[in-house]
Amino acid sequence: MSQENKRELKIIGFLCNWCSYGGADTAGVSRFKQPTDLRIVRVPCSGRVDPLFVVKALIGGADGVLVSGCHPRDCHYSDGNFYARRRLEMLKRLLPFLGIDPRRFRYTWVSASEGQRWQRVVTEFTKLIHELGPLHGEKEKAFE
Amino acid sequence: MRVGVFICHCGNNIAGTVDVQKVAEEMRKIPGVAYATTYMYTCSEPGQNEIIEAIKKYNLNRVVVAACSPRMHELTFRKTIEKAGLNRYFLEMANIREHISWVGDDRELNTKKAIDVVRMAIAKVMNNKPLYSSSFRVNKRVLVIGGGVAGMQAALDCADGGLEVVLVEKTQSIGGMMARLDKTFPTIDCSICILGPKMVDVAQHEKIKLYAYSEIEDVKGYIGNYQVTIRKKATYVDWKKCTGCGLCMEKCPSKNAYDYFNFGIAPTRAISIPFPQAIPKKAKIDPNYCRYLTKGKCGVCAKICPTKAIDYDMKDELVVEEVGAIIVATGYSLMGVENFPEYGGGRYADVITGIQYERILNASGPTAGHIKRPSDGKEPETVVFIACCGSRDKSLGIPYCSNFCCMYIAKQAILTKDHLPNSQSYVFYMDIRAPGKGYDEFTRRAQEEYGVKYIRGRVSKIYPKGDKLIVKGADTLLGVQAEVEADLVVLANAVISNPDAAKLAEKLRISYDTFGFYVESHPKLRPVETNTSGVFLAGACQGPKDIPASVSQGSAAASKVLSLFSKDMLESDPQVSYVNPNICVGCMKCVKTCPFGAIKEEELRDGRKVAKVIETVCAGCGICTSTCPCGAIQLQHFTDNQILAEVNAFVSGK
Amino acid sequence: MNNKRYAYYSGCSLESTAKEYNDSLKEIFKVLGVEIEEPDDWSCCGSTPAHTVDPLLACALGARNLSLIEKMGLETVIAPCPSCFAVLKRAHLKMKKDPEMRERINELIDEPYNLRVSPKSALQILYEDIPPEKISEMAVYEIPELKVVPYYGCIVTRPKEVAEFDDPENPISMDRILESAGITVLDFPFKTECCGAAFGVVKRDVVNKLSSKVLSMAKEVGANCVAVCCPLCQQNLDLRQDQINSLMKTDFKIPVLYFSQLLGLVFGISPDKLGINKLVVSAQWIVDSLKKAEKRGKKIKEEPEAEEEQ
Amino acid sequence: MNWDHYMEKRRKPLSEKGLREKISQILKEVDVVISWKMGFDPIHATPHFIRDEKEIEESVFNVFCVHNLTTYLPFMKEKVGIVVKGCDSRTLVQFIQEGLITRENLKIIGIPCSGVVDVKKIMEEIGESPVLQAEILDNSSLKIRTLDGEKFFQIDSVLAQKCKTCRYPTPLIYDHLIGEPIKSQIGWDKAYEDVTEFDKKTLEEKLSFWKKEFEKCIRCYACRNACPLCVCQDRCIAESRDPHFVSQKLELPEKFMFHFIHAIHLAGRCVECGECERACPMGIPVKMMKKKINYEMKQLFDYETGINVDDKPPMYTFKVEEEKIKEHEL
Repeated sequence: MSQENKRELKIIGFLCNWCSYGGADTAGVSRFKQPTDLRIVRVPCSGRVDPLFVVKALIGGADGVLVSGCHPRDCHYSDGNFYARRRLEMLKRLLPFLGIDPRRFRYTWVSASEGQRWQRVVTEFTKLIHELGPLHGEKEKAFE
Repeated sequence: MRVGVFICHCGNNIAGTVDVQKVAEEMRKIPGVAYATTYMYTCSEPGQNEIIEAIKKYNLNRVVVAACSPRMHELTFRKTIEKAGLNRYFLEMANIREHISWVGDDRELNTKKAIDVVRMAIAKVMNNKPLYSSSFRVNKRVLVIGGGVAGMQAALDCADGGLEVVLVEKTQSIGGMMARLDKTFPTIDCSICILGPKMVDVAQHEKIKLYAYSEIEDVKGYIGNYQVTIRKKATYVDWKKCTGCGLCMEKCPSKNAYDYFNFGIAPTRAISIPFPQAIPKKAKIDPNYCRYLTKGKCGVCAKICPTKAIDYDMKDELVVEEVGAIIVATGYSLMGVENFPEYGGGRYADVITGIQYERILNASGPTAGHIKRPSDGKEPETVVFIACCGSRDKSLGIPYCSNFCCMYIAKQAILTKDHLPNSQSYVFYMDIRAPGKGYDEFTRRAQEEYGVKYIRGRVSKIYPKGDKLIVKGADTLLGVQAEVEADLVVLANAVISNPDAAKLAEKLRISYDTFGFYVESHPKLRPVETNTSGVFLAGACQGPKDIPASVSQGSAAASKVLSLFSKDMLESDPQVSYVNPNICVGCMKCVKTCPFGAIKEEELRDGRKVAKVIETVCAGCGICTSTCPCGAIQLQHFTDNQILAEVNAFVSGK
Repeated sequence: MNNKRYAYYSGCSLESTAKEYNDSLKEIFKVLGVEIEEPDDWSCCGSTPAHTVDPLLACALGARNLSLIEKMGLETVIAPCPSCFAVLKRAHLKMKKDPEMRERINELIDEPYNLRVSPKSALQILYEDIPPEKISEMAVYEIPELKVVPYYGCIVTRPKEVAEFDDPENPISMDRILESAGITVLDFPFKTECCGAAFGVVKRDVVNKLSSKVLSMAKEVGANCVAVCCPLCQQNLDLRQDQINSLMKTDFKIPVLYFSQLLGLVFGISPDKLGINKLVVSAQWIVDSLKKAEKRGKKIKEEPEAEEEQ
Repeated sequence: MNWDHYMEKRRKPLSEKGLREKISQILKEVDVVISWKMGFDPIHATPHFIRDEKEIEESVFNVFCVHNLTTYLPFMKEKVGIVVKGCDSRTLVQFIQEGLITRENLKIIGIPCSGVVDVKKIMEEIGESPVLQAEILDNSSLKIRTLDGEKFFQIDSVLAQKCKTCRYPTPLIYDHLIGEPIKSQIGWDKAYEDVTEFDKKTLEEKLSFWKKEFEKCIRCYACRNACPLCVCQDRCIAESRDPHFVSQKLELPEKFMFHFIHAIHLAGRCVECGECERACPMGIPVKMMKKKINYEMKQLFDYETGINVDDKPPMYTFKVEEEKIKEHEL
């Protein structure tokens, strides 16, 4: 790997404890290799993810934000991801209005057994963010 | 704020691809970090002691352990720092193994990532508050769903342990699959002879309340306090009056009802008692076949019933039971033959399934234990068994092994020889899986003592020729085509999950895999627990299992419940939501969105209305926190500030 | 289904050894009001050889013909020969599933193929697009003595993923079609057994062995005629029947007709038009035993009127 | 744009007499009636809390009655009577949806409204000099006399922005209606043209637009304080340390964050009364973001705020199968 493409972008992920965080663990246990850009924040449920966390991250310096929860109908708290789905969809549609590329934010569902799917999600999302390039310049951030 | 950071090598698991020393150095630079070190195995006893001593020596008041997944060891280290006198919630873990060292090869990048992740954990732990769990009463009653051998074992163990048990069975009688079997491997002892007494125990145990022919309608509540709604399905027979004399069954004119108990190997009556040892031994009317209920005239059973138990207007009935824990033992189903068109797909009467053959072998079955083939009642001379029908077959979406077919095939082949000394059995198999105690010896006996011919290879086709069935397959050991002229073919059809398994799982809020089997909390260390505390698993609902395994799981689940109920009070998880009444504006949006109805409106003395969380009901999902506009309601240990601290630590860090 | 036009890809066999399949199909299509149109300048589908040497070539050959048909503006192509059908369908699916493949293929052929054509076998058209009532209405003759076993061969319904039609192991489309034409069809366990296919050229004995099995099973179940839908099957069972008899010491005299020929006969189409005379094992007795069906004694129409929707 | 209804309205002017009679009638049933009265000068109206018969005389209704009086209602304990324009009534409906007020404690006088003026526009024209008198001539033009003399305005030319795309000139909920109902000819898409038009710009254009606008923001929170749907009032997370979503710095990121907070908290709740924009001293189009979200709420859940008291605000409910939301694959 050359120094060039070693340059990482800031990607943050909010994962629900029961499914997606477990899925990421499963991926680890199975040694499914992934790009290293992503940093994971563990939350109990995707329903806990306040759209403002995503906004805060994007404005604050992240180049991409990923939210992942249990598959609909399979939520450990029965309804959490249903609320998440509506709120995050709303946010995804608001972002471009403010001039933020909606592709920088993705929400998806990964179950605790889907290590492979997790690997795919991380790999593809990281690839996409690298294609979009940094949201914030080296010196000044997008919102300064 | 004095944070201590402990970075684990985990042997080479972490240190192999992460420069742990460098991580420690970086952490020492962070203001508030009083101590940072690395250790070979932090979870080991010396490793934990290291933490305890460091806490004392450097009087640390917050601890970050960078090691494996918190799903693995969070509890371990919480206890550790508690030993050192810190509140257990002053711990945060940074997952640098599953999420870093195991998924990235680039040492430099891994180390960079680890530094970020630990920094985030530090940022969070600095915002942690001490939490104290309150305790609540446990309702020491247990619900067991499913009256198969696993469920019965669980129910009996709990009841003998002094607990009140509510046992719900979907069908008319308890006993499950085992009640249908003739003999059991590897001892060839009569199945019902060993199960019957257990069934009677269940029926007679004063602590067990049995709901037969009932299903779970709805589950509310949480560990220690569940409210379960049970649907008692209409049997059209008043079981208080029915004596099980069976007169109705003899007289019923509708003779072609599908016999679920015998898997349709022979018809039964519209009103029936499934088998002689049925518990409860009560009659039930099948509304799809009853002439009175379909055509409106007949009423024979009503006329001849000595106790006037028949009630054609009976309706389903809902009852609510309150329990403190739930054991799920709903068992399995079998793949339909229509999935095997190459084997006739149900067109040939003499191609039957293993469980159907069990019924033929069974003395209380439709043939009274005489082996007669369905088509013409002839005694078969050649019987062919085909293993793995559907199992281990990706094309049918079943990659897994059905676990016990190899064994029951061997058993049935042996029994065939016992019943018909002149018969010859063949077994087409992929591999023989006989890992249990005395199992492999058993399959060998089938071959060596009973002369069962085992042919390693798949069967490609079955077609009728005269009154015989030609079984065409490959013998992969000899590398030739094999053709057997059979009188009877028995398919070991795949074990699948119950069709309604997913629906029940959603009611119980437990997770299930792609095949509909319920997922245990840890494949090795927590095999009967689920991720929903208070709900346990037993038997084949978790995956294909034979009788011994199911029974031991039944007992295991029971022991889990008993130890859970050994305390009168349970500690509630303090990671629940808390409303700051000074901030709450009483818009009650949280009340609207809480999936558990855990938030109530409360009026303060000054007349202000604010939200209030019922701690024992709150499950800790945090939907309320992301709903509350003014941040008045905060999910403890996952507060906005804790999460924001993590976010900032990463995004603002260079 | 009215005024629905189909493209018709006859393929090489139907131009030669299986001419009678071609003729009889066109005849019954006329009667059933199935309008067909042959693409100009169609080329070999590649058949078995192509995909054994070069998958890309095999796919390209199929794609070339499909793109021709696409240009004609027709969405369905009838490929009566199972081998052609399989090749066309495979090409279609491959390109559909794999965009890269699509690009590479489209580079090879002069006109790009945009996946707008769905290839179907003649069986599938008759089974899915023609209401059975229509068929029985047109069947104005009957052959009481006739007992047919339907022989599908190995690829018209297999593999499942490609054929996407009927049951791969126990197909029933031909059974139903013939039955609706008032023909007696017997249950046949060997519907999809291998006839030996192209081995007839290199390993005659193999074909003879395999084909004889099919024939003897036909006899076993009491059939006096075999209905087929594949030129190669027909060839192996019919043309080689004497070979089989001499090699296997049997005395089969079972006429092997294309299902389309049987339909043609009961539709009242003249045997010559159906190429009955081209069969090696004579089917004369079938022709002789044709008789007007009492129950539906209608006259045969030259031009079928518009039939009701299904 | 269709202006028919304004014309139609002008032909029959509203009788303030009728209004005052109604007020005195309901004053018997409630503790206080909220209406408008003339403010410090003739072109400024101001909220008017009537507890006594003799205060009724002052109450007015004219093109200067811009305030959405419902702002005061949530958490008001006493029985209230209130005068609302069509747009204001949507707030009431939204309040009831969210259970922020109880209908029983409320008496509503509805006024079909043909639009109010944007006082800022007039001020720009007449500058600083004090207004002595304002007169509405044949309901289509304004005569304003200041120390420096008279100025004439066509009402349409100084009409408030929101009135030009008003879809509900007649209150959707009321106990008494003063005057004839007015119909609006304006279709939904028309009302959201500004949003769809703006969305056509490139991401870069849009970002720099908002950067330019928010640059002006002084975080005075006037927009928030004027917003009738803002339930948090003085407990706004834009000012709190716990939770600490945003610092008090007056930099662009903080300003962006604040406006995101306001917009997202109003997701599926904003009734587009435009008070935020009217209150903004810096002339930032703060309503736009909320309108955009409303636009999406309609697309996603076919939901329009403040129309039907039985609706559920979309962010506080869900469907197991969401017809319009599809899984986002990469």
